[in-house]
Amino acid sequence: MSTTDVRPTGQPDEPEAPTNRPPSMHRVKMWIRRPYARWIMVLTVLIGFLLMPLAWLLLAAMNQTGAPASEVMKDIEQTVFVFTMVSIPITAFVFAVLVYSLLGWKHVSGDTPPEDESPAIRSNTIGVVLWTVVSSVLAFFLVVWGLAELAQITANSYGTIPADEQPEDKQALIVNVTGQQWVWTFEYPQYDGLTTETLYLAKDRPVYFNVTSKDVIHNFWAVELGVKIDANPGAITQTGVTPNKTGTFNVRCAELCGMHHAYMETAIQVLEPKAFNSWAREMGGGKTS
Amino acid sequence: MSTATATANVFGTEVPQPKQHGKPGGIMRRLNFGTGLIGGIGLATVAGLVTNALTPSGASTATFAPAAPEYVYLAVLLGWVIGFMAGIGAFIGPIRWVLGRDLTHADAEYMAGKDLGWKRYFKFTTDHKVVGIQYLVMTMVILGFGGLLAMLIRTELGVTWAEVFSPSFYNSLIGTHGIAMIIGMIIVVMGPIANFIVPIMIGARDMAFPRLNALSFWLLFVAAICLISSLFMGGVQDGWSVYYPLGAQAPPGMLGYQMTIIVFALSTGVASVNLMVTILTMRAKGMTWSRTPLLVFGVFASALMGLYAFPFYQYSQILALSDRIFNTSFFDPLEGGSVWLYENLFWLLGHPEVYVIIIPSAAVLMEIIPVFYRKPLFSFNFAVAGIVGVVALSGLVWAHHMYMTGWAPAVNYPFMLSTEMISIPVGFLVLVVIGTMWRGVVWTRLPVMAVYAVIFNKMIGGVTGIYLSDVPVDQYMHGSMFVVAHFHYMLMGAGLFGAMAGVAFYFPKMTGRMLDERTGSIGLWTAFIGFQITFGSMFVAGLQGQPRRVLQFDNLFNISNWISTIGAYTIGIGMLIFLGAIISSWMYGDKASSNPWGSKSLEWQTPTPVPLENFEVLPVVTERPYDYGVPDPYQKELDAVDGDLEKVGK
Amino acid sequence: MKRAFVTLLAVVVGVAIVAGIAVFNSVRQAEPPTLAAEVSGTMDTPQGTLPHATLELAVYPNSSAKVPPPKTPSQFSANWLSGQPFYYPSTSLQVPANSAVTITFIQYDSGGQVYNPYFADVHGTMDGTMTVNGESVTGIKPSEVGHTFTVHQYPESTQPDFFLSVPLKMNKANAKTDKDGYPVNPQKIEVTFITGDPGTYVWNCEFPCGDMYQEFGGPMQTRGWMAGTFEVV
Amino acid sequence: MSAETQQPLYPTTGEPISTIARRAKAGLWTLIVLDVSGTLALIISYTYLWSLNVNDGWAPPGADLTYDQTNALPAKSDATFAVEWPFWAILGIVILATLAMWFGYKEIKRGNHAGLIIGTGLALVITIAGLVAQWIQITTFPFGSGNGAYASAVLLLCASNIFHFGMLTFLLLGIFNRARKGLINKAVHFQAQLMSYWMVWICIAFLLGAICTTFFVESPNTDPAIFGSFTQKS
Repeated sequence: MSTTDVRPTGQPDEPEAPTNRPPSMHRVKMWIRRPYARWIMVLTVLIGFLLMPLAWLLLAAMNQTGAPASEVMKDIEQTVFVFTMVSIPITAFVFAVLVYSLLGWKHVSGDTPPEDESPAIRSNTIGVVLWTVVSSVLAFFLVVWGLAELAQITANSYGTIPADEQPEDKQALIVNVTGQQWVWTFEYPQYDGLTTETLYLAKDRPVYFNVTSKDVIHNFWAVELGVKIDANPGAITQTGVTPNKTGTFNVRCAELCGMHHAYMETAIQVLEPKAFNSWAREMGGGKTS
Repeated sequence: MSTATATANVFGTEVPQPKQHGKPGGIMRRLNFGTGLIGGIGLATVAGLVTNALTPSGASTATFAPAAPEYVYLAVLLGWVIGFMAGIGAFIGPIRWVLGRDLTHADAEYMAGKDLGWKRYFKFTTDHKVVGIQYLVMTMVILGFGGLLAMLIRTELGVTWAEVFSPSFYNSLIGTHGIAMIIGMIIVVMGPIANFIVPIMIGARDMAFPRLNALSFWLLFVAAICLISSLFMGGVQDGWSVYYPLGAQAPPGMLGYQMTIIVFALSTGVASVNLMVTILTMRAKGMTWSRTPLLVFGVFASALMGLYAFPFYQYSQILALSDRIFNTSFFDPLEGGSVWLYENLFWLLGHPEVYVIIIPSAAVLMEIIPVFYRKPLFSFNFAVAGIVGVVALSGLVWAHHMYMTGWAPAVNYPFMLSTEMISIPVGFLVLVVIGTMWRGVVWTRLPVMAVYAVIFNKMIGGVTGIYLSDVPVDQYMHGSMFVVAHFHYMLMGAGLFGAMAGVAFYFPKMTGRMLDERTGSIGLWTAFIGFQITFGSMFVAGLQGQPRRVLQFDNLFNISNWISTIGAYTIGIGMLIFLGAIISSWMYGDKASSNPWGSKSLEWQTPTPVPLENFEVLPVVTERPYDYGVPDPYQKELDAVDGDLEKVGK
Repeated sequence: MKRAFVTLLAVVVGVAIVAGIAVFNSVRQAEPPTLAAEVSGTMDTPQGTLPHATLELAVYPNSSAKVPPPKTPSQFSANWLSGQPFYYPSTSLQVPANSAVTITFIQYDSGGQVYNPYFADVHGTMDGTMTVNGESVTGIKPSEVGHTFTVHQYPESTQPDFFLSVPLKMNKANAKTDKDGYPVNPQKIEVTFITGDPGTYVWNCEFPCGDMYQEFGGPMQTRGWMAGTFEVV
Repeated sequence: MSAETQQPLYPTTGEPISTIARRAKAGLWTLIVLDVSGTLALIISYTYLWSLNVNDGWAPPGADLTYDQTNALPAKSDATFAVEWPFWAILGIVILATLAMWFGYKEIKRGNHAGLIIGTGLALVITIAGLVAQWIQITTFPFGSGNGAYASAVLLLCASNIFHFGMLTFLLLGIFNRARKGLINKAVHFQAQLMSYWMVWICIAFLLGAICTTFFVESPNTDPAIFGSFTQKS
């Protein structure tokens, strides 16, 4: 449909309204009566619902190899879900306007510039204010949510304790992760320095990583546990997690580290605590310190 | 006191001239691209041979590498850069200044390429229109080169059952692709459109510093050659953000990268100075800031960010170079250097640079949309506010690339804040676009259709950017294919498609011919569809957990990578078609009138082809830009409506 | 018409360039020729009697009249890899699946301290040991490593994990050398391990024997020198 | 160029000199921003490494120098830190040159052409002297390029000083020569003015360097993470 058959009603496109302005609620009502306004709203809702499944599809993709295997990973996926939901309305609105401006409002073609017939709308206070408020509120929400989540994840993963301090949790397992071109090695100081090239963890037992590198920057990424931290030469970075699922998961290097970067992968075996201890013993790890 | 005897008639006024040394142009008459090549190759060869002779056989550098290739390659690069610039006459200007032989008007006109025909494109020509065209061609060459590498990368990733290339070569592919594309994208708007259009748009006769203008282009050319040469010396094997100490393990090709960046940053700095001064001091009479078109704002903002950001990048490479050659230890943790120092210096450029790319192409859209909707730009001040907001925040967000480096976990909180705040000014720009579309009658031509593609991509890029700006989510996404897909949506989907729209829009003014609409559209939309396929499935690969910059991966990721590769080939075809449209229209296109789009902006009021001095008499601006459209149809019934509205209200 | 033709030309030429460069490079970047272990008889192992294959590799500190340098992927890299150590005759290895494989290393290079003591021990061999010049050991001093032969995971979840790391003892710096500069009686290391189902893996040296930062550049990051592929077929 | 015309025209484009001057001044400010960013990059590097002291390598004792034989600049003694006063001496030289330049500029504003020539000539000579002094300093450091972050940072700061000196020499040569030829005169003196502004910034750049090399010497981080070995940390 075109703008010509629109019954002229209230005029929210005027920057400053005349003195004898009608009640604003009423103006909004009349504005909504305009066909294009309704159509865009309908389209927005429609597109919004079309986009909604994405929220689950994203998680489905993330969960293909057994994630979430820890609280941290749960938090991450929750955040992804919420952010998708939050960003759908505004995206849907923009897409709706794009679609409608192509199909709904008039369009002309031809080689010569057409006559001016569009309304000279230089601004629209209501629209601008509305947009600013909405986008600011959304951004503010994202920030607040993000900060809260970050604080929680930091708590779940021991955050960053000064290198020379013990983790508060004495039961916590300590693993010294060494990145080196192009093999990971994991040292268990509590099991008199037992070292492996596959990461073994105990279910529901907090683990605390001291990550460093012998040569270049690597990135220690325990995919399904949602743990990621750079392994920097000349520094020790710390993170931690509590696996809550037994099974085999992946460690990948997520920072380009030379020719065999792609091959710098290994497995995580999360065992039941008993199985873990017996494994450590038979590997010559001795008793738990 | 040199008493000026001769005078010259400059735009109607008799201007006393200094002494004319020889023919107009002096020695510049003999210098051109050819002499540049001779100088560059000659000096490079000499320097290389001398260094080779001076390096004792079997000598090794401080890091045990064979010394000869390192030093010889460095000498060759330096020889090439200096020799070429000398050969093409870049140093004549400063020398003349020292000698006190100022240019006469005749000299200046010769150097601006007056009556030189096609030759002026192969000289140190100062006319901004010539530089614009040179940039246009150079941009297409660089982007084509980067696209070629992209095709090779996708081939490797698509062939999941074997290694097509050796890992080292694959790594140098991704590194070179990255930096080539970044360079190409930085200049794709700031080069052709900003140089060619902006001076005319603000009613100036040329840039503020014409010789700097030529300098910036030829420096870029020299840098591009350095980059390509590095591929033959082992390439840039460490990604475009050459992190240290990995970069300290690279073969000599790294020298090529470092030289490229040092020279390119110089070129960008010079160009930024030139553009900013032009915009600040040379706007036509009456062109107040509120009457300045938005492209000018965009270009100014971009130049400003480039101005303060690029030196950090340049110095990070200078330090790295001295690490490599003099064995200093800025980025060498063994000897007290810090890897985080490099990351900070690098991203201090790295993030503003993203907006250096995005803002101009967004501003081009702001130029296009009003013309094709015959509607004033929606809320001009809001658009300006958006640009200003982005510039203001651009310098405060760099560490969001370093969430996972653990360099200072406490600062993740503020940087997360600033990063998510930047979505507000970017949102302003989106509002301005859709607000201008609102109730408009669209004239469906190629440039404005491209705008739809850009907005679509920008929304997706922006939303995925929100995930990445969030530290917890980044803990999963960082360094994965998701990031790659995200910034391709921003840089390519928003940046490059916007630039294509701009080229299509300004093509008639720049070349005097219309861009072939049908072929162009086919190319654009093919590329667009391929783009969605490629990076849509790359998002999936990233979510599944595929790290970036890997050439072999778990076959869990096979399907998404196959789809990606198919899409990538589609993009390649589409881009080639668009390129073909540009070339063919340039050769055989229909002649364009001086103002084919019926735009009211200043640059379209000049005749096509634009005369050397742009305007015989400098124009005076008396009205706001984008003065299109008719009064709002509702306006007339206003009072009546309000009248009975009141009754209804009771 | 002319325009359409030019466009078509651009597309064709573009595709041709891409394809040409891709083919050219994939040929130029080809791996060194495959070196397959030959099967000879059987061997009794904890997993029962398995076919037995043997493979012989040498590690040279540098090329010489006697030993040509490896054919490197890029003709240019000869410039900056000259005088670097390399595995000989090839780095693309191939061993039979589900069998006992014995690799014999002849180590001509000197050495020193390895960064990570983990790689001074033997990992992944049949009984966790190797034979150095006849005597069976489970590891050597971290300060006496010449090179290591470390096979590790290829990022495929569908193939069995495989990890093998063998430290190759260094030669004393003052060892007696022949006219090519190689020790007259080099270190002879022998390891036997059992391969599982077919799979593709990569291997590289974990001892810093290259150049540049941490001596891990140059040959360490070039296939055909100190790194390669390890195929179980 | 005649002094009696009120507003002389720029021969190349025929615009009044005041316009050209405005343009050049804007250009100078942007150039200063460019150079500030660059210098800041060096200052940041210095202070950042100083604060971190990675692997205890900020200023390792001269005895155990790594790779010192192959260094481009080998160490001369095993002193780890440079002497402080030369930095300030060189800063003083630059300030002198700047004062001379300002003197010349003020003189030509008053119309005293001889004063301009004296001022710029003096500035030129002093700058060349500074260049020599800087060269002597950089070649007589006790440490080589290979020992420690401190050595690297100081050497690069001095290198940037040399770069600045070289640029000053070139520019002052031009200014002096043009002053001699009368191309800089009472009516057209903006180049002298901009030169003085530029030299003020150069003084600040040198001052920043001198402050770093004087007040940030011993690293505050006395217990840095020891590279590679980390078992004792748990």
